Amino acid sequence: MKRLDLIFSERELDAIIKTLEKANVPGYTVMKHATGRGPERVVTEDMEFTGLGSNAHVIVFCEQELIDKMRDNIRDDLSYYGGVAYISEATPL
Amino acid sequence: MKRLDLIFSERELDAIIKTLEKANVPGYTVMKHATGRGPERVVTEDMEFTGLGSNAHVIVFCEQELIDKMRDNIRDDLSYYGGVAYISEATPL
Amino acid sequence: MKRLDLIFSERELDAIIKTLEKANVPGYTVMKHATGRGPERVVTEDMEFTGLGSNAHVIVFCEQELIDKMRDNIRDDLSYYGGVAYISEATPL
Amino acid sequence: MEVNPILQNVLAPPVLFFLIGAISVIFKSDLEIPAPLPKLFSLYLLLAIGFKGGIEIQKSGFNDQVLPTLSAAILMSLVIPLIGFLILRFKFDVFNSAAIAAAYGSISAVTFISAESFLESQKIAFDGFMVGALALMESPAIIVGLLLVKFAAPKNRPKSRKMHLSAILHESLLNGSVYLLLSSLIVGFLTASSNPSGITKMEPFTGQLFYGAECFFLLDMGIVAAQRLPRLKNAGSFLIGFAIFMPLFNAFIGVFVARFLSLGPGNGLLFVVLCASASYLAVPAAMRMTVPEAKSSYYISTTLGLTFPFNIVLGIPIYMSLVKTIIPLSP
Amino acid sequence: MEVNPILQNVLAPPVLFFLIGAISVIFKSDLEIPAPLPKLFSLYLLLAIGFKGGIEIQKSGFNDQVLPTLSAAILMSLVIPLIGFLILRFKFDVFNSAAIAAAYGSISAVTFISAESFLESQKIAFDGFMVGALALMESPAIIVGLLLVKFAAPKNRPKSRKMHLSAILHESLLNGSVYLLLSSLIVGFLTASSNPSGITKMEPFTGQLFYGAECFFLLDMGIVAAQRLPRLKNAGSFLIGFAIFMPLFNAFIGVFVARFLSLGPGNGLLFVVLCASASYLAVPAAMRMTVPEAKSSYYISTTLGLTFPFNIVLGIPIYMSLVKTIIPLSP
Amino acid sequence: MEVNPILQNVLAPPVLFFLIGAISVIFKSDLEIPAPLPKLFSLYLLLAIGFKGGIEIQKSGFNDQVLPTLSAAILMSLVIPLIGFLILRFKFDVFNSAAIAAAYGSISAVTFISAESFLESQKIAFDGFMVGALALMESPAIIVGLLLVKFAAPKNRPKSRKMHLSAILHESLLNGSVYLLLSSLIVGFLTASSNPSGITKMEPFTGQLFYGAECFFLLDMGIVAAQRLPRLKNAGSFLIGFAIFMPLFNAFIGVFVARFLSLGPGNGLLFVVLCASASYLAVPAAMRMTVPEAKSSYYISTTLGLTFPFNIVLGIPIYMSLVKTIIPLSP
Ligand SMILES: Nc1ncnc2c1ncn2[C@@H]1O[C@H](COP(=O)(O)O)[C@@H](O)[C@H]1O
Ligand SMILES: Nc1ncnc2c1ncn2[C@@H]1O[C@H](COP(=O)(O)O)[C@@H](O)[C@H]1O
Ligand SMILES: Nc1ncnc2c1ncn2[C@@H]1O[C@H](COP(=O)(O)O)[C@@H](O)[C@H]1O
Ligand code: NA
Ligand code: NA
Ligand code: NA
Repeated sequence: MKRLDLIFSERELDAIIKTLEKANVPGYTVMKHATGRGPERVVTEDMEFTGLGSNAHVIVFCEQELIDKMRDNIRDDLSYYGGVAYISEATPL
Repeated sequence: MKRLDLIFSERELDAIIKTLEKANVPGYTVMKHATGRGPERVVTEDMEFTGLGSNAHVIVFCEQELIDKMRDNIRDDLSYYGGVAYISEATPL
Repeated sequence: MKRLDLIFSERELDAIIKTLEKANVPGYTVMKHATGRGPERVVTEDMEFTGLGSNAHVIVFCEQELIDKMRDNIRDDLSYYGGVAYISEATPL
Repeated sequence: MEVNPILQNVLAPPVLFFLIGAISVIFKSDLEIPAPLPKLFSLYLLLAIGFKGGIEIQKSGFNDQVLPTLSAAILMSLVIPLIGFLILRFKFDVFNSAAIAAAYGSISAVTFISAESFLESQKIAFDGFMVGALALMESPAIIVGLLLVKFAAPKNRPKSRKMHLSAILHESLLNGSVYLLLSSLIVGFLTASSNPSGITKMEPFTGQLFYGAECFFLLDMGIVAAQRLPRLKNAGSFLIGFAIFMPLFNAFIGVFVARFLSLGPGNGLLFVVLCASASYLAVPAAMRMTVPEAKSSYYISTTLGLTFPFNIVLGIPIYMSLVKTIIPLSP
Repeated sequence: MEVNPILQNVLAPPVLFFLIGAISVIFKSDLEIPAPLPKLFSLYLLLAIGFKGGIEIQKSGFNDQVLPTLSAAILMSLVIPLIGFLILRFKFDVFNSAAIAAAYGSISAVTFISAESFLESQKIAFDGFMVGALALMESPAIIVGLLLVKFAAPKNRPKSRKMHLSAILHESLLNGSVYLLLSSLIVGFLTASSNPSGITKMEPFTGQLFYGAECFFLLDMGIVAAQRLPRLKNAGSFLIGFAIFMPLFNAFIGVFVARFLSLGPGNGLLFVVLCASASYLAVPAAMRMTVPEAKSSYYISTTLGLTFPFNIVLGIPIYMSLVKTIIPLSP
Repeated sequence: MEVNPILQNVLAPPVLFFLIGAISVIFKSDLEIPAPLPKLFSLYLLLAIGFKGGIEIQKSGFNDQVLPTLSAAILMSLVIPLIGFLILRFKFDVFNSAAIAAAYGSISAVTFISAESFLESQKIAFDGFMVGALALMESPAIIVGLLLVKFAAPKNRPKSRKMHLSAILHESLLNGSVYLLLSSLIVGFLTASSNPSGITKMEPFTGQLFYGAECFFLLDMGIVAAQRLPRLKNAGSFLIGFAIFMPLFNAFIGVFVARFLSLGPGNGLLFVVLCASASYLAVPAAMRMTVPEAKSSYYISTTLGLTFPFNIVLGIPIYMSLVKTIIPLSP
């Protein structure tokens, strides 16, 4: 089993969730209000009231093959607005 | 060292923390206000004001043996209200 | 590639970010409003309005060598105010 | 010449803000009221309704109508879930039927407020003790719902989670929104009895601010309702029909009970609205906790996505004409 | 003897709270207004401005000045971004130039409110329909900015993201803050036409509370502005100069247009302030979404970190004397 | 016949809402006021107290009593932590003793407000300049606490964290809640001097809304206090005793100082309450930052879980009778 961590602008959340659903992931978790810095931009808390949008952190536990299926779409989504995606190993309890 | 990720309805938080404390984990971290979708239900933001409760994400860094000790209790808690639990490797800095 | 998870009092956030920036990490993500318990103290939600400060959860995806560079500084920061730091494996998507 | 009451209802700020919220979702605006701001307004409204209700009850005292009306209110919130349960069992299992039925037996405080605002704009009088009916109708439906689960559910529920009477009472009376409404009512009552200057000092917060806060909250409710509505499609047409038919049916029973109680048109409308409205705060919270087998999207999407908007926009004026027809103005 | 108008402006609560916020950052106080509280106040202010504006427009009707003024306002919000774009292109690529220019063509509602407070403290009359100008000036600048990107941008933008006219209209009209302002204006208008008692009941919320809420929000804006300012250093002196020069330049054009429209000093100041102010809500949100190639720190740090404080503290009294000089008091 | 003053105090809305909050925890209701809503109310209360206090000080000017009272207030907040430290050292190390002692030397603004509400309900006059005493008593206790750590602590603290005087002053004066209170006081003062119309416009926000917001905040404080209380068990009976004894002891000293200052019963009570109350905002925040060796659960659970409820519910009326006994009504 794999764990996929996606961090990106919450403005892109709907698109990412669409991608996840299309790949039939068993589930996902969303945590909003994340801030941070990436290679391209700084995301600060005041971005919430200005409507710029802060980051969302999405966690998906799923099989490797699902990740392979989604890879291109996710990269597409993230390449345009920025964001990162990392995979690690995870075992169900 | 292991990392245990638990994601479940915040309504179950007290029960889970009890389970963790009973196993004498060295510590835990709780992040509330998570939303998401699982095999059984969708958790959205409006669940906060309706009192349904959104999800909590709990992280525990501990030894494998503690996890073995808690496994059944945690599975019990999660089986009733839903939620997921995953283990991965982690090394202290 | 590594994933570094830091959990500590948000009061220490500026110091930690300074440490990260000095090491030229490619980026980092901050999630505030985390609560929890560690070997030394309990952090609860009421700490937000009392000004005690709840915890911040910082995630950094970076190379091992950067982590080696930061190790001492981060340990310093965490030793004084408390907090935990764990490393795990991560592969870019 | 009488203006169309539905149009008149729709042109009041609370309903307009509700529609604005709903339309923003339909047109995919990114207007958003982030958590926990809706919670702030919902806590505020419960506190203020309770507080003002407590004052009114203390002021008006217990006249002839109070006791029969409150008893009838409790009765309705016991009977409606039973009827609802029987209907829902045609399509759903015990868990889902009990949870949905409980929601329709209980009440929606914001629907009640909207009916009060409607009455005020129509200059029709009503009594403060009706808030007592509101407060008393929240819990019984929860109790009935949980008892239905306890006795009708398959016997293979996990033992550790067996529903004891104490747990049922706990969920129905100490549920956050029930507790806040009831205790604020007591605070209002005690303040009115022993500390009248406290009322004056609370008035700007619980009184003057109320209407605006109601509008702001309804803006959010419009957003939530419109987001919920499409999810009802998965629930099927039976449930969609139920979400419209049940309030109308309950209103119909309610108006005859109101007539029997000789309520005036103002109290009558409020009574009918209590019967017709469905809970999206107290009941879902209690059911999620005690009946996790029921799909929360069923009971929350029906009440929030369909019944609530229906009542706010169309129901209240419809019930008003029902009341005017069935309850003779001079009995 | 006339007191220094800048000092007088600075000694009003809203500006004082703004300064307090800014000073807290400079002195590294840990004063913080956590999210989403600033959002609460910003939503509230937009709702209240719109609602009150709608009432005023309905009340005052459409006199001779309304249509020319609103047309001129829209024209200004179309022209200013074009001028800004030409200036910015000396230093920045198409994406950044268009995004920054759009921000300066659009408006800042809080700057507008501050100008109204200033006028009230100076006892200078102004008309409610100016809120209409405020509402109408938000979107056109966004449209111009996006059209500039559409036609002037290098042709290698990813296809899937091509900007269709519908997307442009969507971003400019259904942007959360534009939508809330416009629709609250409509609610205000409808309420004033058909339900005057609704106005009275909203007054404590949208009227009486307004000034205090403005102060609280400005406290946060002071914190945000002072946190943003240092980041402008990376943007370079060209942009820093632009953030001060552009509002002054726009004010200068604006005051002559106001004179041409024969606006009185009150409406004149508001018109000038609309031209001089820059958007940190609607435009940045729209640009982040549709022109991610532009660096958000450029357009948000200039407007929030420099132009906004400048306008609030120094700009408004400066524009007032400009208005008094250029617009003859009795035409 | 005089009604029992404790009962009368308890039957006021703020105390009732506090009790409701506490009871909800005892009965395990899931009533919750999620973060950051309590922060909103705490920021609001500090801003409003400061603003109103600044106006009062400007209005009343500096009469004979002001300077001696303010000086005595500062003195008390320097002396009390020293006494507390000596007592606490019997059981605790330097770090914990200093941190707890500082909390008891400083003040609780909400306790102060509650005393004001109590006086108003009893129709006993008091002066606006007492808010000055409130503001001035926050920082000195922090300074004393940090100096105690600096000079009495074991010498093996990490070098990088050595406490310089500048850091001590920074923590004591620029701490978020100290800063907001002090600066709002200045804003109030400046507004009253130069812009009286600003006061009228702020009044609905800082004045009329205050009592209700206080109630809402106390509802949350009741929840927090009742959640904190059980954790005191781990702290041991010495600390539990200290949390009740110390306010009484401080009140006792305070009432004699008040008598010496010839304060009337209203100002006298406020002075005593300032001495008796303990900080759960400014001091804990400062101590967490600068003395991480101290257990935050010690200083926050005593002040929030025991001293605060004690003062709010029982303390204020007890201190009132103390004041009435010790301070002769007509000196
Ligand atoms: N190396 C990293 N580690 C952790 N988070 C990152 C990293 N790089 C980027 N991020 C997150 O991804 C967001 C988007 O980055 P960007 O691609 O620069 O727009 C940032 O705001 C961070 O929250
Ligand atoms: N495969 C998954 N990956 C990430 N989060 C999940 C996954 N499945 C479930 N969750 C989370 O666990 C919660 C409970 O799921 P459920 O068991 O369907 O009630 C969901 O709301 C998600 O937040
Ligand atoms: N074993 C652990 N697993 C997860 N989080 C931890 C653990 N230990 C400590 N923490 C987090 O780190 C914070 C600081 O702990 P402490 O070092 O006790 O001050 C706690 O409040 C927890 O949120
Ligand atoms: Na009902
Ligand atoms: Na402009
Ligand atoms: Na004290």
